[in-house]
Amino acid sequence: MTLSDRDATGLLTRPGSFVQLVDETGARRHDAEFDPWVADVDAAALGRLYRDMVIVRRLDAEGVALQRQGELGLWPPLAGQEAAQIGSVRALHDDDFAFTSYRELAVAWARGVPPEGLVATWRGTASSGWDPAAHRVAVPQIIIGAQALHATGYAMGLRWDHSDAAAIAYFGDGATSEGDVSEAFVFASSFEAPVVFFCQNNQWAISEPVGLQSKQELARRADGFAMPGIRVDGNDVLAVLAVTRMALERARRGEGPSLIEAVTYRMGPHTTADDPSRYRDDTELAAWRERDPIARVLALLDGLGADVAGLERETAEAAGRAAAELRAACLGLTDPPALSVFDHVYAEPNTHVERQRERYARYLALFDGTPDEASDEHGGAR
Amino acid sequence: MTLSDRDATGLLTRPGSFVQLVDETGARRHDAEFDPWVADVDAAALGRLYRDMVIVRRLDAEGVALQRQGELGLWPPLAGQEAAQIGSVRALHDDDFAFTSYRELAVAWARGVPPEGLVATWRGTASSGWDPAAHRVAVPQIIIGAQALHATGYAMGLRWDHSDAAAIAYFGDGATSEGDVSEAFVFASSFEAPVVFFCQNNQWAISEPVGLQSKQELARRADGFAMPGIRVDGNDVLAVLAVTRMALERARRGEGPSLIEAVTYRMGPHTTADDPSRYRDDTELAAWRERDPIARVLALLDGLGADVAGLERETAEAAGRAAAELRAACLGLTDPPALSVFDHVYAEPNTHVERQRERYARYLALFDGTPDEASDEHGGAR
Amino acid sequence: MTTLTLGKALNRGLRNALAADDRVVLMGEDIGTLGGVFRITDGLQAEFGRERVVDSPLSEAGLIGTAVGLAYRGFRPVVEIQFDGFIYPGFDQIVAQVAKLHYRSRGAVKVPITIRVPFGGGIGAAEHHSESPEAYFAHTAGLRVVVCSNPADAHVMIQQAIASDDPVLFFEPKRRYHVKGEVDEEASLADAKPMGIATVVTAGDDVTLVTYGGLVQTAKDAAVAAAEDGISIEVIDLRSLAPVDYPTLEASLRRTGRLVIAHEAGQQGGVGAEIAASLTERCFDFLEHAPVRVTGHDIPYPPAKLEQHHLPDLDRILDGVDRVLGRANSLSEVEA
Amino acid sequence: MTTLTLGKALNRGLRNALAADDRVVLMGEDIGTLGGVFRITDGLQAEFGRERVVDSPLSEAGLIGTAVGLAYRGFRPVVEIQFDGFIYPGFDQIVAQVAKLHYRSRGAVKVPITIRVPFGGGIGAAEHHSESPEAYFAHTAGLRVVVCSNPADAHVMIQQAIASDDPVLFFEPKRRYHVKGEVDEEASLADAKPMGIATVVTAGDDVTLVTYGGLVQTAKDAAVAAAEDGISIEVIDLRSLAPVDYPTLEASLRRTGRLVIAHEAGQQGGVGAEIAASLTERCFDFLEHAPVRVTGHDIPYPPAKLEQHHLPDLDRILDGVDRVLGRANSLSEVEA
Ligand SMILES: Cc1ncc(C[n+]2csc(CCOP(=O)(O)OP(=O)(O)O)c2C)c(N)n1
Ligand SMILES: Cc1ncc(C[n+]2csc(CCOP(=O)(O)OP(=O)(O)O)c2C)c(N)n1
Ligand SMILES: [Mg+2]
Ligand SMILES: [Mg+2]
Repeated sequence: MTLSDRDATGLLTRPGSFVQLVDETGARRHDAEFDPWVADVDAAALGRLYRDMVIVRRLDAEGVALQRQGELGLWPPLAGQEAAQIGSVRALHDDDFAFTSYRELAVAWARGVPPEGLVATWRGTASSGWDPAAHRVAVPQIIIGAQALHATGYAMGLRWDHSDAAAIAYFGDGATSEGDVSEAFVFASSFEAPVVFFCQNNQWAISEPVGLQSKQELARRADGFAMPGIRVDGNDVLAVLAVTRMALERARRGEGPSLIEAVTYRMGPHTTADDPSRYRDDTELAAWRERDPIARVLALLDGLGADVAGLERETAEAAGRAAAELRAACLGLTDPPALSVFDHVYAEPNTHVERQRERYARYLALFDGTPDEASDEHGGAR
Repeated sequence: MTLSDRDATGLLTRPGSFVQLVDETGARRHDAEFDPWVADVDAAALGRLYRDMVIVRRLDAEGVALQRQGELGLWPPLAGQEAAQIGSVRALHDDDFAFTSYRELAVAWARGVPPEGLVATWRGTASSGWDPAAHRVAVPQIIIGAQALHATGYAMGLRWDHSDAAAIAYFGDGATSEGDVSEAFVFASSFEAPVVFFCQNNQWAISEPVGLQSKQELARRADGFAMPGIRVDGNDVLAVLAVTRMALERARRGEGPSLIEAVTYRMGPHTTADDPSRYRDDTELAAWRERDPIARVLALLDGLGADVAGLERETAEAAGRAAAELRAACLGLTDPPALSVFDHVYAEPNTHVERQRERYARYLALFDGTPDEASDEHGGAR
Repeated sequence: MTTLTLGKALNRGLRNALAADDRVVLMGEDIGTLGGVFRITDGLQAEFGRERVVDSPLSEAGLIGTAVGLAYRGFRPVVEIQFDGFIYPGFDQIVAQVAKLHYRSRGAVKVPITIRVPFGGGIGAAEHHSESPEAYFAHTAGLRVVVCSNPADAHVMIQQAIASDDPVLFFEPKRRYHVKGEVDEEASLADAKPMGIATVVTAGDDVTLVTYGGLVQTAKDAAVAAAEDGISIEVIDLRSLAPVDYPTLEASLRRTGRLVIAHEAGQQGGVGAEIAASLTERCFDFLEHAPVRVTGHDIPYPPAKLEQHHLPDLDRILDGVDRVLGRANSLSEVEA
Repeated sequence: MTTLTLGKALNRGLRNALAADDRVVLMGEDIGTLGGVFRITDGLQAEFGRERVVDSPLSEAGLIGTAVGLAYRGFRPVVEIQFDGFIYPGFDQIVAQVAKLHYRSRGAVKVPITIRVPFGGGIGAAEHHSESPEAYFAHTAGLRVVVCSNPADAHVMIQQAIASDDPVLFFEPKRRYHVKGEVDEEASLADAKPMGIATVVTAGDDVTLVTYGGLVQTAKDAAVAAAEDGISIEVIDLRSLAPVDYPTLEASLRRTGRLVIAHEAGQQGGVGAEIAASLTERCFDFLEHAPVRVTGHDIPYPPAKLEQHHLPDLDRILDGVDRVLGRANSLSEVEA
């Protein structure tokens, strides 16, 4: 079976020239340019990156399970992309702001979003799981590519505010075809906005291989927009950390945007509603399993003489606890009150919505004499 | 006065490295790569290119005059861009198809659009001046960048039809910021569509200097979309002819799209409604006058020993005749019949539009007993 | 007659269209190998090849804009928009190009583009996956807007839309994709009822209940429920939103004098507003009560667990019927 | 009181907004050095600098999308769309992002974005320069839609729109930019009439004539003309299209029993449809005649020389008044 042979260019699926600091076997590859950016990452720090990745992988598996059990409506797995997401989010400063798509579970988690926040939208109890200002992570974006412009606008504001924070925009390989992403490049470049465009090239946009979106390495898109573009092994958490730090520092120094292409792989389906066996070969998956982002960090730590067994044990426990918390939080999310559908349509009083709310309350009252529950301005997941 | 200092990058307004076959003084510069593409262009052919440019400049001036005299509602002058437009349109085969913006008077004219067609839309008597199929030029596009996608779609169709024709999309420097143009690059590249993207970088998008749209040479946008990009002296008709021929041949050979950036200058206002003194210096204009696209061809011909005086005389007469024809055609365009507002809304019968037409006819009949003129399915300019 | 789901009926209709005219091309995201996220194009790429059933890059403006170029070249592109909420990036190309090109070119360029849009809610989906954007297009001169509600119609109407020389926005009620019905696959298109004509799906005398898409079945159920109360509802499936088949609606309303219009889209400026206003103009002297609209609220589509409080359902439609009949209803005190 | 054109009144209003709140930023194509193609932002970049009055790259989605990001950062962006017909490339960002973000974030993110749109015809312009797209936005939950019609309102309403924590589509009747009127520049915003309230601009008893933007003056002229015929028209300037100020409209219609609505946009699904339907619901027992709509035809905007056959004018409005009064009119035979 040769699925999608025409479009999946070898160039893009067979990782070649990219920044790599830890190879598939866990060997440390030295790189004069990028080593300094992770000079502070000792074994303990590596252990924390490992721990992050294991926990988000476990949370992701729990999300899939909850969906399979009917507790969530949908789940977009991140499995395979742990290094890309953890490496980049751990490069952020606290006051940096992330604009993500729907798949960046690890980003939200690492920014401290509580478990119920991670599942509320997939459970369908709320339109968003957290207050963006509290975690410096925007409401996740489903409209492909739209958030690239939001990150750019936010970064323009950072510049006008003389802030030394930066913004980061996460999007996929497929998203690079949407006009919004190119327009974000234009605006960011023109206004020298402190924004890092972080493209997770996970090889697939649902059933479409990246070769259908681009016959060229995505990082090379940057040059034409007067930005540096960097291609990094997205399954190497250390390399991702290094390049993201570098790009963020560039942004902070007022030198403008850059584009990172993290070459990685979506190990699971697009979402739990997807069936990848319809469009891709098992052999491809098998090849990418060899490049697992977590295994290689463990191998590296082993080589460094760390207590790998202890780390594995402790991490597995932490991951198990996190998963249990996620499950409990999920099951604890009850349906929001009926009239909360009218909350927050507008920030200011609005005669039209108020009239509809009042009428719908009367309608509900036909059934039980009172609206089912009082409206809650802060309705939804709590 | 230093207008627009921040945004007008020297890189882009001071022409540097680009393909040039005839310099500002009219000297022929030899170029091993591009000379072969114009090996057939002898003095007679050069004379025809010269003639084309003089005529369209004269037609353009007549358009401006007609607008100033109240005969046209608006006119977007092409002055300064004659070489870019003539050099490229003369590279087309008869069955190639051009998709233009509003400024490509020379393209429409060179493709045989009759004088009334060139002015009808600006006079406001018709929504379009010609039948696209008859001249292989689409209805000119005002929505910036939209036509790049149309050209791409047309070219995808050419490929699927195994045709050896190509499409060309004309757009400006400002247009490169619109998502549609980047999306056109994506589709063209992905489908290896035989389309040439011809960007006239005339340095300005109304009052905005090209540096606001891009900090990078526009031709370099191509590489990130897996296309070749070529920067050409847009005021050198021979160089433009050469690069466009090369790009078209590439397309015909099935090797896909390419991007040409023709570096040129809009000598006049954006349109007759614009006042460029509000945003640009006379010195800039003066510098570009030195690079006039027409003068240098005459100088080259002179150097080749052609009868320049005779050519000038004959051409001036031809241009005068063309201008007179344009004026006569313009003044001959009468207002279309009232009920023709309802023509062609749909290709098939439509009850709703028919009802509105009938009712409006009754309304008109209130005034003079009958609708003012019979509806004309082919209404408008004739 | 074959029993097919609505989704399969569309698939067969598309297949017929591809087979009948080699200028028909299908384009969309994931429509090839995958057969579309709803499998509406399942198997068609395998049968007709990659140049007739085209997986496109991820860009809706790109999809529609290239379809315009293909129309210039004489193709009849059928574009799939993956979900209702993803049509907006293509809005400019639809409104400024697709809708206007025939007019702008004074009839020289035909634009036989069909834009298929799975639409509406009721499937517990995430945001942007349950929108009802049809009113935007019904307000756009130059477009035709049709909506199928059952397998038989879906099968015929998709072929009619593709055969039409006008651009057609073709809405498919995604929550009905899996519902089965009888389809006459042999029937000739030439004899079929034109897609612009509405269908009286349940005859009745007391109230005219007009709807389309996913709510047609709900309206039929409402008619059955009302009948038990002795109320006779005539249910009309609009099928075409632009133009609307007013003769059929008028004939009904002149008899019943009472109009209820239901749709999932918000009320403000929804299709129901136009129909209420137009039928009031046309039938004023026959009206016993102001037309009543039963619609989604004017809110962004709510999270899945709240959608049942947004979407009109059988009870809400019956409440609307009570209102138009002056029977006790949710607004009795308010409107008394 | 100062005498200002509508355009200048907007300019002064924008200036006040920039001076009052340093989170207000103006963004648009050509709004800086040039002062906008209509000069509405004339002089503001010189006064407030390039980071408060921002010339943007040529991209409407970019403009609006970056405005959303700026709102996340606490700015109050005011975006100029150069002409009505160029708003569609930004439609997705408006409908899917601007309109929904406050709801989606459960009130956490305010979106105080004002989108200024010079709109409408009557200036003999080329295609795409005379559109009336307001109904698209009035149908979009989460947006407020307002329209100014005179210098005094323009001056106050633009400041109110910018001060509003909701996103506002602010329509400016471009053919009225040069018309002068009295503006009280000293008046406090706090005391000003809210932008959501309609204005009775001419009192009358026989017919309620509702309109907005460029047609308000035409409606006033129609009232004067009708008065000579002994017909007393009450002209209401809607000002806000979403939400609509129904109390003011109802009060008038209950007295007159006859409603005419006029707008330049097409009839099908235009704002007039919603108002006709809603007022029929609210005032059915008071209506002497079906509401009459006098609108642009449902056609793409025609070439300049034909626009007078598209746009409602004084005579067409008076014909509508005759219809609603049952006097001899263009449709007398048809509707008899
Ligand atoms: C504007 C828009 N069009 C289509 C979709 C449907 N869709 C959801 S995810 C997806 C693929 C995205 O691929 P990519 O950008 O590579 O991100 P990934 O899912 O691989 O993380 C598509 C087409 C959408 N959400 N938004
Ligand atoms: C979508 C859209 N936005 C804005 C405009 C208004 N507009 C007309 S021409 C123009 C500048 C175009 O510049 P460029 O692409 O460089 O072409 P040029 O006019 O220089 O030939 C602008 C902003 C438009 N026509 N369409
Ligand atoms: Mg992907
Ligand atoms: Mg330009």
